[in-house]
Amino acid sequence: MDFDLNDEQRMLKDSVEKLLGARYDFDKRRRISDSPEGFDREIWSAFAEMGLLALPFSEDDGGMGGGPVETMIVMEAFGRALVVEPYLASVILAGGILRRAGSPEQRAEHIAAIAGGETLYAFAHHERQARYDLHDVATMARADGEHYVISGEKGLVLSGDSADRLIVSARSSGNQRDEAGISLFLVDAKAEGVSRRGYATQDGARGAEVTFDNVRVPASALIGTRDEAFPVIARVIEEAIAALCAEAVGVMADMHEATVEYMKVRNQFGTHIGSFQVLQHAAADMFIALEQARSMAMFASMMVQEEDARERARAIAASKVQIGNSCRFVGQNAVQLHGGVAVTMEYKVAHSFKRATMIEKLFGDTDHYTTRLADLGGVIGE
Amino acid sequence: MDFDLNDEQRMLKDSVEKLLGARYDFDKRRRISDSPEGFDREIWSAFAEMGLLALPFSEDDGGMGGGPVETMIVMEAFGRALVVEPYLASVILAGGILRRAGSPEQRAEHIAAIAGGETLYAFAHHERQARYDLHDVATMARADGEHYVISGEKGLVLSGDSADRLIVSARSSGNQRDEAGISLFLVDAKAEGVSRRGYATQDGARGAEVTFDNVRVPASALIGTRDEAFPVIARVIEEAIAALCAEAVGVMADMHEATVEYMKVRNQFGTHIGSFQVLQHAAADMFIALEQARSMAMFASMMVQEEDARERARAIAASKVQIGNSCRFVGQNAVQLHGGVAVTMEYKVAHSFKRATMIEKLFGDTDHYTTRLADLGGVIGE
Amino acid sequence: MDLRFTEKEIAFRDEVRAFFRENLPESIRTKLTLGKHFSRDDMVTWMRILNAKGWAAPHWPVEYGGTDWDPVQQYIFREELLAAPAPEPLSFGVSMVGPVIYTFGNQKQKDYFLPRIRNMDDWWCQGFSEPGAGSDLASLKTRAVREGDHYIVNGQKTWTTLGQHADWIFCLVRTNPDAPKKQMGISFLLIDMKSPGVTLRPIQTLDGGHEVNEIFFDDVKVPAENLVGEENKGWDYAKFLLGNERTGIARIGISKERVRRIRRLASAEKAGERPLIENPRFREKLAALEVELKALEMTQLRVVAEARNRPSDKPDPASSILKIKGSQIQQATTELLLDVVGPYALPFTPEEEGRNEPPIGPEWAQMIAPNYFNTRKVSIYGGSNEIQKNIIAKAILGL
Amino acid sequence: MDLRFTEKEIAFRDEVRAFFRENLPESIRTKLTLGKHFSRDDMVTWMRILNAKGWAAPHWPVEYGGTDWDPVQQYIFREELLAAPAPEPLSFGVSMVGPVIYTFGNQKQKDYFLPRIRNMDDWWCQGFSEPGAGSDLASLKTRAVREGDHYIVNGQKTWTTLGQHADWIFCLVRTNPDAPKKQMGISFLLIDMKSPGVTLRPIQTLDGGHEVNEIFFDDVKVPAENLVGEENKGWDYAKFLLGNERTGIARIGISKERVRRIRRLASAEKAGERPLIENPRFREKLAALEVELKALEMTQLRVVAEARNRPSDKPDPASSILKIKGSQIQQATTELLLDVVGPYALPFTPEEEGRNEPPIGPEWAQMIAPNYFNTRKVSIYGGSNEIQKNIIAKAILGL
Repeated sequence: MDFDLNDEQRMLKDSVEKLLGARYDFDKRRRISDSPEGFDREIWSAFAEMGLLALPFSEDDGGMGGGPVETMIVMEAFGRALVVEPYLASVILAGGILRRAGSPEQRAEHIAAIAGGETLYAFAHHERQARYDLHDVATMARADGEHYVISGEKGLVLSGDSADRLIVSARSSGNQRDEAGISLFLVDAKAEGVSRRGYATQDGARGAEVTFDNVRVPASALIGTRDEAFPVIARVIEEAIAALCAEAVGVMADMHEATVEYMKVRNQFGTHIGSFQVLQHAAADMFIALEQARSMAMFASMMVQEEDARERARAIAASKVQIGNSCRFVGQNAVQLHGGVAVTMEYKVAHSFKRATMIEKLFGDTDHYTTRLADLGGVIGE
Repeated sequence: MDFDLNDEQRMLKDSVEKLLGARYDFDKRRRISDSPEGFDREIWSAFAEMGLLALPFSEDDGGMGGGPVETMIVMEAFGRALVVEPYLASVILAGGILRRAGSPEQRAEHIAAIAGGETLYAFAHHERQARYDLHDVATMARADGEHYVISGEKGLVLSGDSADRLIVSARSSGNQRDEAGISLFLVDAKAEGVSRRGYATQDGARGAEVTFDNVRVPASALIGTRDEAFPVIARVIEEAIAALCAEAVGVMADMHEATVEYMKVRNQFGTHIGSFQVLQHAAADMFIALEQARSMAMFASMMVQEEDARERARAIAASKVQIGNSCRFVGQNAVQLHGGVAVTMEYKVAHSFKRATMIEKLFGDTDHYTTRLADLGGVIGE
Repeated sequence: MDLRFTEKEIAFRDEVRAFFRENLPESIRTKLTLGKHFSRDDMVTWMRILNAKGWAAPHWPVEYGGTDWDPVQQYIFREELLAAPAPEPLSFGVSMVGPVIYTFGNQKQKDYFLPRIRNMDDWWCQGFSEPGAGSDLASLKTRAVREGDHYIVNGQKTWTTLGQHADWIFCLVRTNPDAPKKQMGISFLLIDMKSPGVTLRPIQTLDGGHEVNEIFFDDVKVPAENLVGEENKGWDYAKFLLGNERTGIARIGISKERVRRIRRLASAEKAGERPLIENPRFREKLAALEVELKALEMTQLRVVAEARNRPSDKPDPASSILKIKGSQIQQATTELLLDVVGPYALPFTPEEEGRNEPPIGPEWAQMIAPNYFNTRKVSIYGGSNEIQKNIIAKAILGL
Repeated sequence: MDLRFTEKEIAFRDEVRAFFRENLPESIRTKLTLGKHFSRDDMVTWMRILNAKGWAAPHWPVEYGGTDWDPVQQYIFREELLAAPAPEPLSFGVSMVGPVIYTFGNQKQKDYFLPRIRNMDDWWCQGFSEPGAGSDLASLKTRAVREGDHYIVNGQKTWTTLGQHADWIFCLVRTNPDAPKKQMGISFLLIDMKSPGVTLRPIQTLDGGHEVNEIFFDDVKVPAENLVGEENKGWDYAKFLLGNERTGIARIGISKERVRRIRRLASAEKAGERPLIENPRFREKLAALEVELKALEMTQLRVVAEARNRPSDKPDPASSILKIKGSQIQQATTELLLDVVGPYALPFTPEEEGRNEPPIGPEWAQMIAPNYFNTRKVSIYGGSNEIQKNIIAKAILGL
């Protein structure tokens, strides 16, 4: 057992933090978020140059061969800086699908494109009625000779408005809520029949509603085995959750530090508010919640590699519950301890609080995973 | 709307408090609780003389015609003093059954006996397997000519070891968990076939396991309509819960006052601990929990008279939930703020904490009533 | 002791409820139901409807256009209003400056301002908070220097709610910087927002809305006749005002309306194969919240009933319970709404008048996350919950 | 970074687990599983089994009979022990006075006491707390006056856990009442419990048990050679001792064992027609608690791993997290057990050796309420949770 970073990991951490420290302060982040595209292509290029976009891919696929710990390091730094660039969408989600299910040809072409940073990918999976059920897919893919014809609506496509290529889940057989019968397809975002409506998200990033109206793709657009995409989707969402947990730790750590700093300088009743014991204990409770979350983000990163699907599912569910609880507690208390200033857009903590809140909701909220963990028999084991 | 006590109610409150103040301090209560019978017959006589044992019965039955508010006043005072005498068992439970379902002859005989205080009654209903389900009755009553023959085991008979007469629920038809088919019988505690094993309870009162082995009672022992006792039992338990809510308020108010007083005199780090803001806020939070409980105890007392069974059930469930939550919060914090002394038997707060804990469990715990309230559609209404 | 409403009280409730049902414009009701902001015109329209009925400021003395309702009736009126849901009468006028004027102002001030407040001829805002002060209100720095028949005001106020609509602002200003205690030397001044030297800068709040502002005073000339009461006694009037503010701060009516809305929405929204309201975890969280809300309603009624026996200038310290629990429950209702909406909390659609495009996701989902974010303020403003617990510890528990 | 145990660590865990399985007397295991108290003989028996294996005090230096295990191994040993469940080696000896003696004591003290501690030839108890002091330990009043080659001790100690079994007590005593600070002028003294003038009064705790005592010293003659280290330096040794106490205070193994027990019992206990474990509310409460416990286990492992890089006399302030969360989780497990047992929490059956009657209700239900009551102490003793939060605020956050 070893919690220390190795030399390469420490270098990765340092260089990501240095880049963001130099080029991604709070003002810059606000400007990026308010820009029409909602992210910065120059920063994205810098990520590519640094190898971040190639990080989780195997060296055979032209990647850096990083594992969950490397992703954790990057995502935590992104969380601190509230990075809005489409890393989760393009590298973790779409990249994850390709990495796990893509054919050698698909991997050769698309992983290189993702890693290079010129082409953006997104994962069009979630549908309005599905709520948090990954297997609830109504979008249809009808086989038509050598082609598939895709029709349906995807509501929450993270970073979907700027994506050049979409990976779409669609039902090639079975009923709407069956796990079997789902397939994945690679679709050009500008293909005929694809229409998009981009939107800002509550936390300053971007999403899109994407409608597929008889979109015709060749059979070669199929990723992985027809009808058997569900395990791939579930696995990649688990990886995304582990990444989100790390991001959440960064968001919370930053909020907590900002709060403690604020308590040292903010004066009321003739003294700095950090001298009030009640506020000290609130800051201590936030610290505990943060450290418990950090522990579970590490646990998630460790267990996302576990091959036993049930053990892995327990660990991811437990991690998401802890992260969700900590996000809520740390976020709400950061706002409360800052007082009025934290409910304005001019203070970073407001933005961090919103991101923390949305992380709670992404890919299943605390209630959802508490129930799921109970169904799985808990995480302590025999 | 009027929250004030009328003159008679104020007199009742004053005289109960005066009696307990003079004759039921903490040392006395410990001695009473440690005595073989576990309660004090002289105090019981004093209650009878004051009319407390006749309080909830109609004037026609020789009672005082008091309502839920009068019961609330008495029970709150009992809670403050941690009274262990069998008021709940004899007056509220057994008395409630007789009051609601007894024939004129039964009422004439037994209500007078209860009110006089010479004869003690108990309600033998709960069985091991029933948990919190009032309709789960396995004890059998077999009709045999002009008689019934009762067999079965009752586990938690409050104050059952000293009772002279028992009111027993038994199944005269149907299956173990049917609401229909339950009947009530009056049984002499010394009748052939009745065996008892008395025990102390965690909170310093008494209970008994009672076994009925082919106990033969005449048809005249039947209380109310055969097979139709369930609504009576449910209604009387609702009254008992309303009474317990009031008792809980007394227990909590006493714990809270003791804690605040202790904080004023206990010195640590060169000052009284009540000067520490964190402990001040804990005491404030206890106060809020206490006042919320007091509000719901009043609500329970008001609504226990409501004739709409569903509205009544919602109100009682909601009140028990609030009382349970407040009992736990106030009790745990009273112990924490007292520190070490509160985990010894020498401080009253330890005994109050134990009573508060047991009130949480009696007649259904917080979880049970939260689920029930959800099933009933909540308490806010349309 | 009888905790039920009397028949007279029930009749009153029915009258109020019927009036709101018949007279509240549907467009305003819909906005509130969806958690949206109402416009200046909406507020003026509604205040004039109430004023025509004589209900714009029911808690004022009858001689100033109020009613003779007792505390229970006042409570019923207010809760029915919130549950309608209808906009609360703009508190800066009817609940804050109005009572200060009729209690401490001179006859001329009463005659001029009070009818205009009731009819919303003037929109008032509050100039108490300053950037450096926060909960420590008395440390304010805005200066007013007497020059002949005017004061010259310099300084800055912040968190001025809806100041962008305001005609007038009532301010605490420091008139004697040498007073021995910071609470002394403060005066209560009424300032016309159109005065030269008054500028307003909007503050964008975290929900994306524009509700609060900073206000700057740069050599603003204020006629001395706009001083309320005595110079340097302003802190007393402010305490009086803040005491009034705590009444009804529990906002039980709003929370009840939200609980009903949660139940309605969760009955329609599916989680898996079944409506969310049938999910045990969700429904039990809702039931548990309802218990706390019902308990608070009873506590509020106790405080209201007790108010009959209390001098009206001595606020009940138990009202701190109402503030603490009331804000916690308001916040909890927005959290449960967030649970209902689930992943569709994510899209952010700014509120724009006259927007034609349909929203992303369901219409009812639009404002849920912004409402959650924005409601964090209720445990901060009006004396933070930490301050309220200090009050309980000191004023009630004697610690 | 690799958070999994290495193969070597897994092999070690298996070795420890197998040893406990094979060597822990079944009667002791059963008592612990039922939440009952074990006897003096049980403890002595178990300590001698461990000592024979060389595991009575594994964290001691090898030269004093300890092991060379690293912090991870120490952690594994301890957690396996708690999860067995086996009695913890009596901490007053091996975790408290033992390390003080081998760190600050003289050779004669080491030679005499250390082997006897390991083999439980002496039962030790702790004389720190006094009635007036509580969390403010340094305000202690027990006096020791040097007279020739003896000290004369007068005063009172309290909360002396299992003092009724003790052969020796280690005490903080005031040797210089005129020292400028209360922390100065305190000495660390070892006192034979059989000395004339030592009397013990049991304190009955709220669970009905007898676990703690008051101890009175009335002109007790203590040989000066029983002074540890220097006179008036006792506070330093106490701080050292209390820092050690915080290690492993999370008691994760106990909580894990209880969680498994809860799941087992709730699978057998019916609520309505179905096992309690199928009740959504119950099972989700259990799942939520498991999450906190798992997180704490990971946090504990982080602190343990960090300890490899830390000087052993500088306890990690993050260990305050372990104390706070660990005690909260221990308490939560007893609350869930209370939920499992339901109404059968009510009967009180005092523990008596050799009782023949069957208990009231199920055997497993007997100790559940007493355990719940008694476990309230864990957030009070060893530095209350409030004190721990002060430590976090000051030592970690710099507030």
